[in-house]
Amino acid sequence: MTVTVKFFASLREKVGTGSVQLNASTPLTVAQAWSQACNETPLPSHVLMAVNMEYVEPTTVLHDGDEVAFFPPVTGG
Amino acid sequence: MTVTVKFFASLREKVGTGSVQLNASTPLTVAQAWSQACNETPLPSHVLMAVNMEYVEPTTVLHDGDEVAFFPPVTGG
Amino acid sequence: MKVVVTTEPFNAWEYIQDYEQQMRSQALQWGAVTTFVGTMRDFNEGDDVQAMFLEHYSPMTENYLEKISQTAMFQWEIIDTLIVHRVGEIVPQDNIVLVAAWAAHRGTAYEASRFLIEELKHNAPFWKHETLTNGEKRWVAANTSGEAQTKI
Amino acid sequence: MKVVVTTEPFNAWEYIQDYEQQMRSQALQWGAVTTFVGTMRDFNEGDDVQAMFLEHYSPMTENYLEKISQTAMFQWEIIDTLIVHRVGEIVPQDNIVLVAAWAAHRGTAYEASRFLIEELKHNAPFWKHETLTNGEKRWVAANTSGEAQTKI
Repeated sequence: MTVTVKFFASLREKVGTGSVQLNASTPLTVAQAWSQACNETPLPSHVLMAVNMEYVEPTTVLHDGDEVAFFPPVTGG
Repeated sequence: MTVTVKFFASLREKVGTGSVQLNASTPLTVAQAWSQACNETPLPSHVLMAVNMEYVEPTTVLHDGDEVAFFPPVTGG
Repeated sequence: MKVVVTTEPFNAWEYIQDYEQQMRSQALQWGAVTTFVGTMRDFNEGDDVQAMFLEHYSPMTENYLEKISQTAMFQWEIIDTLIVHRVGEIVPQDNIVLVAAWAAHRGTAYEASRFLIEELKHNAPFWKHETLTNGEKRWVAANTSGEAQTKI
Repeated sequence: MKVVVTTEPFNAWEYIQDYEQQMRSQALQWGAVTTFVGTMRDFNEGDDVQAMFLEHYSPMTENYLEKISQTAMFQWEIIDTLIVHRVGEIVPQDNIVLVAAWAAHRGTAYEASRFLIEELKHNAPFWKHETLTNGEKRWVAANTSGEAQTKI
């Protein structure tokens, strides 16, 4: 399966890219997608995450074609 | 002493006048001013009152030249 | 700080905009403004209302609105307040009241503007007298929740 | 119900006025509207701020704002809601956000509009990136009270 991983704001700067494609032979959770995209580091506790633009938990399982996004706490308004 | 007594809204209609002058030889309280202006009836509990345009209690003592006002619960806004 | 009691119809949004122009020198200090606008509806207590007369006790009304504005300025860290209230003959869709509070933070702006409208509704000497479409006239009576109800 | 995320500066009061014109057919139903406007200040955490870039995650942002608008419509008896949020390059005094809730009663209008701004501030995917007058650039960090604070 293939998923798109996106990073926003300060997280995009730290990771060094706004978007990567991940390929996996077995289903990935959101937390596993983070680790695979970020050099096997664990998912930090303050990071927010969404799949197909809905908030999810780290244990959510990804499907082929999903867009998973990671971003810092929001500061709009 | 002389005081001006004013009535507003539904109270003005019930009393039948918007304003009366009261003359008294001894100091009056607000409640006494009501009774003297309103045919010796007691002051109803829901009526609001002000002296010189500040809210007061029925026991407030009036002074010569004061303007005392009686009115129903307010409905602005 | 500004309090206006007027017999003239007013456009709430233009009023706020004009007031902000006047306070432009302070503009960079504020970050948040909460406003409330109350408009006359064409029904009340299940009856069609054609018009309303808003009586008030001048200048006690103006004094009272200035007093609560000052209280708000002391009680919260707010930058400015604006209260506009209509009196006299009013028809449905007309604005009755506008309240605004400018502050550095949204919580303060919300609390101060809510305080102003609640104090106004519960204590400012205004009285509504409705004319129904069927010709009947009646005083609107207050209830404890602060929402106007009609006493026939 | 309307949600707008825009790179263009907007006049909050004209926006509300225009929106009310569009909903004029419903006009006689409402009696109360509470609005909140958040404006960019020229200081933050004791530093002079020259400009800001507001990043967002489109269309998750728009989806989220529509979702909370619908939640508000279900949760309270409100007639309509409006949310406008600026993104991209912003300078001090520009409006950042406008939230409005129309209802039959003031309590409902206050609660619904407060719900919208709190949900927006805590969960809508926007991020502020400041440029200070001294040239330094930094991300603004959220704090638990919901008031934006700066992480250097």
